[in-house]
Amino acid sequence: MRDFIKRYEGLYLFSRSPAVIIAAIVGLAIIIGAVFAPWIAPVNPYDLSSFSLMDGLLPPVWEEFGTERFLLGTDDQGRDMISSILYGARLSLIIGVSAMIIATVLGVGLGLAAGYFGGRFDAVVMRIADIQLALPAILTALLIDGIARGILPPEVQEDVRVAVLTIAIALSLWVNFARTARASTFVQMNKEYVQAAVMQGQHPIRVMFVHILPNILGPLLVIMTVDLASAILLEATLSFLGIGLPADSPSLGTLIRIGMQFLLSGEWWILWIPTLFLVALVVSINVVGDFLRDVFNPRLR
Amino acid sequence: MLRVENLTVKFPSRFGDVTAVEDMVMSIDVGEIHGLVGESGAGKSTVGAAIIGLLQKPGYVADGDMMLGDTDLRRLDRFEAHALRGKRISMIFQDPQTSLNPLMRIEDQLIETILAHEDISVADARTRAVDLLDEMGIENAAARMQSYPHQFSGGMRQRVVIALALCTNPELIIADEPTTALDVAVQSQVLDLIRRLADVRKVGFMLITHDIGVIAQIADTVTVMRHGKMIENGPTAQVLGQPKEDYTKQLMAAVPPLDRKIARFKVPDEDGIITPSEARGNAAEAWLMRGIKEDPIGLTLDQVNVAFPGVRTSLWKKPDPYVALRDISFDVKPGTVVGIVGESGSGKSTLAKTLTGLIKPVSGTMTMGGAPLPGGRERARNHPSRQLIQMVFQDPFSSLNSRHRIGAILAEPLWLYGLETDKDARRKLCIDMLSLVGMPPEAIDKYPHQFSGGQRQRIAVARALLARPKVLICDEPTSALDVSIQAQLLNLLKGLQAAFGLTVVFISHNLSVVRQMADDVVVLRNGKIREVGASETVYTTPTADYTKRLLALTPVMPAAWRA
Amino acid sequence: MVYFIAKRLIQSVFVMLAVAFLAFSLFRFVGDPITQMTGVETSVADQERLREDLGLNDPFVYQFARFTGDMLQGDFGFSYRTRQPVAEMIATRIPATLELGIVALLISLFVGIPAGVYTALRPRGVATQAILMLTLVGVSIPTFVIGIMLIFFFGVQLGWLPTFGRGGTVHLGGWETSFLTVDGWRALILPAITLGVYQLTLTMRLVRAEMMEVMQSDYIRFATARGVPMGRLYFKHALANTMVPVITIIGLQFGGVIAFSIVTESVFQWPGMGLLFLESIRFVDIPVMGVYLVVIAFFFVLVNLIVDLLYVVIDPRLRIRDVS
Amino acid sequence: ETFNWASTTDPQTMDPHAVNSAPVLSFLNNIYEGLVRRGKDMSIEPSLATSWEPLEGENGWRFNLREGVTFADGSAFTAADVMFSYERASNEAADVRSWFAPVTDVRVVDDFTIDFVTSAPNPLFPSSIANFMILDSDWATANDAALPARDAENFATLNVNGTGPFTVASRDPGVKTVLTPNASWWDTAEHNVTEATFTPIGNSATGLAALLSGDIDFIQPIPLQDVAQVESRDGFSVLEGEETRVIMFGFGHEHDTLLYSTDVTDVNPFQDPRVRMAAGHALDMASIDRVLFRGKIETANQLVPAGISGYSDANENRPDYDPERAKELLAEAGYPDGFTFGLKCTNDRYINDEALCRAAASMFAAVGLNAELSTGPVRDYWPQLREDDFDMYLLGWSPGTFDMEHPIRFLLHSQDDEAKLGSWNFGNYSNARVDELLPLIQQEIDADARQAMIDEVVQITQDEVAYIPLYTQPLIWASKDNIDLTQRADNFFMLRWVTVN
Ligand SMILES: Nc1ncnc2c1ncn2[C@@H]1O[C@H](COP(=O)(O)OP(=O)(O)OP(=O)(O)O)[C@@H](O)[C@H]1O
Ligand SMILES: Nc1ncnc2c1ncn2[C@@H]1O[C@H](COP(=O)(O)OP(=O)(O)OP(=O)(O)O)[C@@H](O)[C@H]1O
Ligand SMILES: [Mg+2]
Ligand SMILES: [Mg+2]
Repeated sequence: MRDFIKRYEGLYLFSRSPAVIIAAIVGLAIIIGAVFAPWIAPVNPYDLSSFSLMDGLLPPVWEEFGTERFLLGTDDQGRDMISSILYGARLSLIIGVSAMIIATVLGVGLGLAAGYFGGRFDAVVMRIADIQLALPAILTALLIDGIARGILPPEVQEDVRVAVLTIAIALSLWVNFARTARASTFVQMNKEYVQAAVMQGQHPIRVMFVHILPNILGPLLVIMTVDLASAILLEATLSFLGIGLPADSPSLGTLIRIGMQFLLSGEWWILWIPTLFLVALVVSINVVGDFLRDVFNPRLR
Repeated sequence: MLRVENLTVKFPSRFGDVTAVEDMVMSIDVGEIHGLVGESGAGKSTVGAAIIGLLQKPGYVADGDMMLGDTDLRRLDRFEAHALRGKRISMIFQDPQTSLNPLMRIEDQLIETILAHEDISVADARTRAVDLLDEMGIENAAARMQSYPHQFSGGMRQRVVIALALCTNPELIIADEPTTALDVAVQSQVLDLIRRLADVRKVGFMLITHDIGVIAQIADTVTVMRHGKMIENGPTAQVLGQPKEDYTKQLMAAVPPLDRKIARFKVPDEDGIITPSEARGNAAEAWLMRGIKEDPIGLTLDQVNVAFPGVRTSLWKKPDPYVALRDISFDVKPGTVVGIVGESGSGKSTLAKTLTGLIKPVSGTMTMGGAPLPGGRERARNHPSRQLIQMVFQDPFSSLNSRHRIGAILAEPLWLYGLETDKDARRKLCIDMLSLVGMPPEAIDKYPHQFSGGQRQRIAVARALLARPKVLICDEPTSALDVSIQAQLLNLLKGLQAAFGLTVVFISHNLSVVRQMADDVVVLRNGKIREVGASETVYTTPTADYTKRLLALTPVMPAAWRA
Repeated sequence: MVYFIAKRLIQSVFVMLAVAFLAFSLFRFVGDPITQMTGVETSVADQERLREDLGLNDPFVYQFARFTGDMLQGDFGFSYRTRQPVAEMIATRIPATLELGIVALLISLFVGIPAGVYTALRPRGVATQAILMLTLVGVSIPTFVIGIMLIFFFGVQLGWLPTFGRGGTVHLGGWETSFLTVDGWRALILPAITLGVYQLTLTMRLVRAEMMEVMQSDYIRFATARGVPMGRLYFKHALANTMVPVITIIGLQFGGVIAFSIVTESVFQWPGMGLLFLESIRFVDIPVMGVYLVVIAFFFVLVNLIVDLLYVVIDPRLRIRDVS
Repeated sequence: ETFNWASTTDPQTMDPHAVNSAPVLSFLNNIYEGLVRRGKDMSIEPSLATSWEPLEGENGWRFNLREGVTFADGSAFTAADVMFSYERASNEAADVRSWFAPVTDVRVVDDFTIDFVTSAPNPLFPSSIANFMILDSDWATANDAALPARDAENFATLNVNGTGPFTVASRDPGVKTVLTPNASWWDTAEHNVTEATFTPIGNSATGLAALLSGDIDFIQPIPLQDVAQVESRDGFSVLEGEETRVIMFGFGHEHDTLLYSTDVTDVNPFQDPRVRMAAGHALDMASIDRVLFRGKIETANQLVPAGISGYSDANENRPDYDPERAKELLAEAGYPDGFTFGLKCTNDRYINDEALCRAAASMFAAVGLNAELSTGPVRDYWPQLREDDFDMYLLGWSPGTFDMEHPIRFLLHSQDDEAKLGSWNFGNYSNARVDELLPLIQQEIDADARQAMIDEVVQITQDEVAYIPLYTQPLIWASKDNIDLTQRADNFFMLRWVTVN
């Protein structure tokens, strides 16, 4: 019985929060749309020959001059908005998720070790974290971008733009994980189960990852969702500042940056549809994140 | 003055309402100390919370009457209820450490409370506060009042808490385990204070505790609760001395006596625990026996000192180290139980951690079975003592990794020390070991949170045994448990120790418990040994003043009440 | 205390040096300053000579040593782009960024904290849900979109507030402030809101979470049990106890505020350091970028020191016992 | 009347010789003056020189200076100031010294006459120094600004003392600059501005908002796509014109292999003129005009737009949009299935540069030329081009001298570092005949003979498709209705032609 309660507690709460359900559905729909973009999207916006400038600036189907070929209209290049958005969300998610995973691995690893070993190692890690915090994300992105340009041969640079951006975003996010993991580890270190493991002579790696890690996953999971949202937004901001992705393989952020040019010109859909999409995605991730936070912190209910 | 009738409190949940308190009946007179006892989860705190109107959400009072004098406590609206709190009913919580707002001076908290209920000037309120603290026995109250809570000791803080509860002259104070967190000396002061207040000020007390000794010492009347229901109530001597109900009798039997050593405890039947007599654990027993190749091992400590880095107070001076253990020397004879007693902060846990290699002593030597036992990190991860010394920790809630299944927790030592290489064999052995400690085999696939504190401690014992240890260190293994469960665990430990010839270091602040367990006793205070000796000698003819005081202050129930 | 501050300051120098080093290694990748400095018709030989003059051909380590060496002597160099002293350029821009950052922070505090308290105390209220949802949407729209929308709505459509710049400013000694003119305040509103939205949400959520946690604590339960008035209970007892984590995060975020002011400043043509930095990137103005980063690191370190000192003010337990 | 205007970039310096960039020269033309100046139609007219004539017996020009002109601080203008300014501007520390590359000697004849001796006949010399601004020698030396600031600032970086119609009242670099009329200006003022404030606004949406909210009176430029919006609002008007800048694609002529190809790695197909021509035929300029540029561009067929001196009327055809022909040409050249290559573009340099390249890439793809597009900010673009890191690239070129000779010298002549020729011919297009014709064009005084030679160069380079000229960049300014101003083809904004009604 108690097993049941505990195990399905989250599900139960979930079933009683309509906002979370809606958010989860919206988020999931976007994610599915993004993942299966190559099969769902009417055209492939990365394939230059699949669209034509002649179709440029067509409004969504419900507007005057809209055509059914392009349900949500086209951008200034004649690209189908639906396809761009689906592929864009795909790229945004790829970047966001991988940045988040890299940040998690890096941050949790360092944070765990810092909390476990303490002392000088901890001090060094935390100073590195300070340095990272003092370097705004934009600068980190510039730095990584620059280094990649410096060391990689020109042919591959375009191909690694996504990776470069991902790493830059990950680097500006890992500190959150490191700090949280470290603080939680400190708490766990005083728990007797950890002392029992240490006392038995278990290897530090095992203690950290087998014993402590599962116990600090809760807060980390919350940060993961929050940071996924920030990663996606950060990518958009970097794109706005011109250090993001090239326009021919757009993420949602790049689409918005491009759309900004049409803020006043009457072609509202080029800006607002991707923006709406981004907002929906980020909001739903955040709502789910908040929900998880509540689930992991039963005292707050 | 307070009359509670047919009180029923429910906590709605997705499985329907959980009834925490059912048909509760009790009444408290002016100046009466009314004890409320019962095992953990019996509903004691819930009754108190219901009376003062601070039930945790989503709990609600489903039925019954609560009358304070002429006031119907159930009819009050939010604001009336809040106005009544402090003015007529106050409440004291268990932990004085956390009951005071750490960011406010004692003075401000007192004055604020007085002003909330009385229309007097700040100066008058301050005078009142000073008087009150004086009355509580805090010297130089006017000056000490300027302090923040963290600058007070635990006992003083609890006095401040009582002063706060008292400063508006309430008729009734609900004290929810007010002394559980205190050591005996302080506890006795606080209890005296409560007694005096009831007598002099005629304040009614509802004293919630599971310490029968405390109840016996000061309660006028007592109510025994179990599973949310009132079992028995009446004057203390009558209910506890001549219990009518079986449950009360069992409860009384489980209280360890301070004045003598008994062989076994009588324990109430508890669901889910198989008593060791009918346990199967034969295979596990055999496995353990096979491990006993040579004789039991003893430990010695010689001039062991442990220090922690102190707080830095100056930019240039190195901080003075804080010496937690000073010149500790004693022997643990092979196959015997050494009890270590002492008040909170005396260094008991530090000693345990030093023995297990978690802390490195700054000086001194330790040996195990004659061989030197390195301390701290110098003890290699594969040092034989890692296996031979095992420990059972104080807190059953944190000593098991809540994310691992019981099976994984138990199998870990087998795997780690290479005692059993086959996975299935490990599992079988674990199940059998569970039986040995009185746990059902299904437990192996569950998680720790699915067990009660007593059950978890059994699992912790099983984990320790599965390393085939020769030395078992128990650091307050029963302090988180209530008496009946404590009794079961002590029985279990005693049995195992005898059966396998384990050498045991048993740490507790509870003198009665140690007396039941130990062959020899070490009395610690402020990191120094005050007295060492054979247990019976120390208890009957203590030599150190400190030991005498400890023994004198420990609340006991009259021997006559013991069935 | 002295020991603590001294230790922090030493660590701070280390952090700033490291930032300077990282920053400096990044410059080589941003682009070629020379082509930005010279016109189309400048010959390659002339460019090469300029490069040599600026020491750009020296080994990297040497350049870095010179950069830090000069800086330690108080010489921050000259901008490649405008040839002005960098120290002066940054100094004239600092007030704009700081005032913007501070007002944004204040907005986030003065709106975020009450909102956090309210939503914590009425977790199921309609207003709470609305506030939570609204702020969520607020943080989900990229800052630059919010900024432009505000400009178009309040600046163009309604014509209430200026669309760019700092408006009227007054010189107070070396400090150019917009706090003393109506114009200055009007110009400050939109960018401060834009910059503050994210912080506001963060503050609100943090206060809310901490508040809900603190409300469960023993001392709040005890204060309730002895009838402390509700107002004092919420603000004096509960809120004060949420402040340690809250200022920690706010301190950490202040660095973020300054960094994110880059975006806000570029949208509002706000003449602060962030805008200067963006222009510097555009022109590969290495000295300006370098000093900017070190200044940012300095602020970050300073704010965190202040936060640490604030802990002590807020929480008596952290006051190191006086030497007795 | 007060007047507020905005543009995207702040002039980096107030020193007219320190930086040769359009924002600086445009801005300083309101403050300093040259010997000659350009009128509303770009024609050269007298300024500080009242007249000029070729030197007798040697190559060069004599300038007769205007008398009675004073600098803003009241000191008189003489030939000594011109001499001083020449020395200053041709110094190594000056970024504008290339203007004086042909000059071998300068002689002060008397206080109001000065001779510029050139190494060869140079008919274009007077117009090539229209932006050569004259500083007061005493002022500059007295303030330690005898040379342009190079790595540190000097007095002239922030302060001005010109003879022009306006002078700087206050300057806050990057934030705002306030100009007031120069009371002692020699010419009669056409404007009615009493105080003019310039603000740089980098973000185009913000700039537009500033205009629409009335915070500024005039902005240059505004994005193409917002023209309709501005025009539709009451009280605002848009000035549209053609800049002299021609946007084009260039090729890596001298590369033996493609850098970015995944399929053709052993040769460089762009060395075959047929392939280059195919690329030309692939581009649908009409759609680019309609969708990307909203009908606001003129296509280009050579490296300067019509109307610039030296423009070759004889060669007005550009490859028309003909994908079929493009495919044929590719097939002829041996690439029936096309090939992949790398296309480099800026994304912050020219109007809609990135969108243009994306559209072009898509059009190229339609005939089989699969472009790997890479766009980036201009700050690291030129270095990439200088390092030959491209297969095809985007370039915009505005003839600084407003003559066809300029692009021939910079873009068509083979690279020659010694002679400083072909310095922006990144792909090193090389044709012996073109190289031979350039000096002749430079020296020819006779207009017809000169034009004939230019026609030949244009003919050759069109046939060989040295570049694919695309269009002339449009020039779009916006202002409030009550402002009268003149838009000059070099995108210079002259306060002296502003009237506020
Ligand atoms: N907030 C709550 N939500 C749900 N159930 C609760 C809550 N608080 C108490 N209960 C239920 O009420 C019962 C009685 O709890 P209560 O805290 O009153 O016990 P107690 O006798 O004070 O125990 P202890 O000695 O451990 O303090 C428990 O079994 C518990 O399940
Ligand atoms: N890691 C540590 N650093 C500094 N001081 C410590 C540390 N661990 C323990 N101490 C101090 O050493 C003293 C002894 O602590 P210890 O935990 O051994 O006491 P104890 O007898 O087990 O008390 P309790 O009954 O409360 O568990 C205490 O005053 C404690 O403050
Ligand atoms: Mg309780
Ligand atoms: Mg202990």
